Amino acid sequence: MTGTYGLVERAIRHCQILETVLVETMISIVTEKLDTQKLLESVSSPKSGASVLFVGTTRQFTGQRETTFLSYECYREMAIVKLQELCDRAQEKWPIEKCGIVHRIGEVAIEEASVAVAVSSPHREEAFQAAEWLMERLKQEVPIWKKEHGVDGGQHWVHEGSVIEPQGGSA
Amino acid sequence: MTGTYGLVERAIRHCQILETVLVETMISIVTEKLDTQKLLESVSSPKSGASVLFVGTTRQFTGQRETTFLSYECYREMAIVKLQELCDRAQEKWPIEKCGIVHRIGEVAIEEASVAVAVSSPHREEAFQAAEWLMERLKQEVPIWKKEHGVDGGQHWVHEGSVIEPQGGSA
Amino acid sequence: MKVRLKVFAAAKEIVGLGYVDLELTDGARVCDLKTALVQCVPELRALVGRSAFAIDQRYASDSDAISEACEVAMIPPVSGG
Amino acid sequence: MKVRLKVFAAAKEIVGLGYVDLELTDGARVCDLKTALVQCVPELRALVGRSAFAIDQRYASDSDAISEACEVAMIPPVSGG
Repeated sequence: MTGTYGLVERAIRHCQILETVLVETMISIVTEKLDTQKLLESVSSPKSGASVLFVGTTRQFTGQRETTFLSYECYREMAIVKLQELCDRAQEKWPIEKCGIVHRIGEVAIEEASVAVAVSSPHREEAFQAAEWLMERLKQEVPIWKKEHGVDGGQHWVHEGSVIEPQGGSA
Repeated sequence: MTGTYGLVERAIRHCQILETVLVETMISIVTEKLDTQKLLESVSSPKSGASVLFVGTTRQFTGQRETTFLSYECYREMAIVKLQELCDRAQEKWPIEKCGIVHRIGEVAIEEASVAVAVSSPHREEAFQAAEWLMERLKQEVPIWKKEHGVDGGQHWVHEGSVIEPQGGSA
Repeated sequence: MKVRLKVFAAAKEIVGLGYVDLELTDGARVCDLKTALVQCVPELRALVGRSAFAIDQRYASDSDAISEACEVAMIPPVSGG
Repeated sequence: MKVRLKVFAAAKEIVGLGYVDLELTDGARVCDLKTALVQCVPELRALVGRSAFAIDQRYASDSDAISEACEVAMIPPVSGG
């Protein structure tokens, strides 16, 4: 199972007890459909009064261009490290309770979810801010790539971003 | 069923075909547990690339004060009208695809959801902004009241807000 | 005219019922209704000062006129969410 | 020293494989690796200019040194989410 593989890897990297990691932060890269409900439940806490779940889905039209499906590739080892690092940084920046990120790779059909971020916090402002920040940083820093497959049979990798600075710009 | 009652009522008020309302906007006030997944699915659209789900839950501690559970009461007819009005205003303010709001009334235990707002849009910024705005306006304008039940057996209605201006301050 | 005012939350607890029946003169406005309400239930005085009122499910001003056919409600500061 | 550079997305399609084996002088830095890479696979020139490089799963600067034990990767502009 891909999700478990990611978690185990993180546990080793961060030299933490596996159980703690599982309880604290759900970070995974999966090939099957995203379970957004499970992610939302993973941030539940009696200390929080607000949870924000963001879900990125495959959009059919971008202007006049029609997409058939998207496919994603990742540098798994580094992506897991970066996702965990983003969650750690969010925890430092805001008084949030819990957060988690799951990203799907492989083919993702129209309306299906490619990424989900969940954040819980005592009050709603921090949950909104942290979720939006996590998505923005994920799109800038995490080594995952999207390929668009168009109705005309054409396909291309999306490499629109600017060059990533070392340390991933801790803005 | 409470949810259906609310929807039917809205259909009559807005003089729209019932089917259209069901497809467009999920607005309901329920007494059972909130089905946040169903709300999230209700905003799914091939035209959207982002969905934001906000969930408000009962928090155990507010400073030193410990809450056992919350209970909610509403002026149902007007609350439904106001929730629909907020969704309409959000649709005017931002290029969002779909949105929906469900609120639970009666007793809501620690960690359980009292309210959920979902918004989908082509790009993520509008979904975040509209969801946050909907929650802020809901807390200012919609005739729903919260009662806190403390561990000491004490209970009180939360009436902290300022006086509501006519037309509900379309800020 | 007779008007049945809906009351909620703390107001409902004070009244002990979900409504208050009030006798108003024809052409009465929201401000007249408030006066009649406080005369009828003096314990509501403080909360009335902090509450909004609605006519037919719309927030109303003090100067808005009330008719017998209206649905009138007292809306203490709301706290949903 | 021999270094196996991981490549992804468009770079992987250009190379036709998930890695490129490069021969670098001892003490080589990221900038030297880029030069060797473009010599080895000229079609990558444009993308190399727009890509980041990572050593042991951390973004690296041109001046960072590479050793044979390192995991080295070319990271074209990312587009997750």
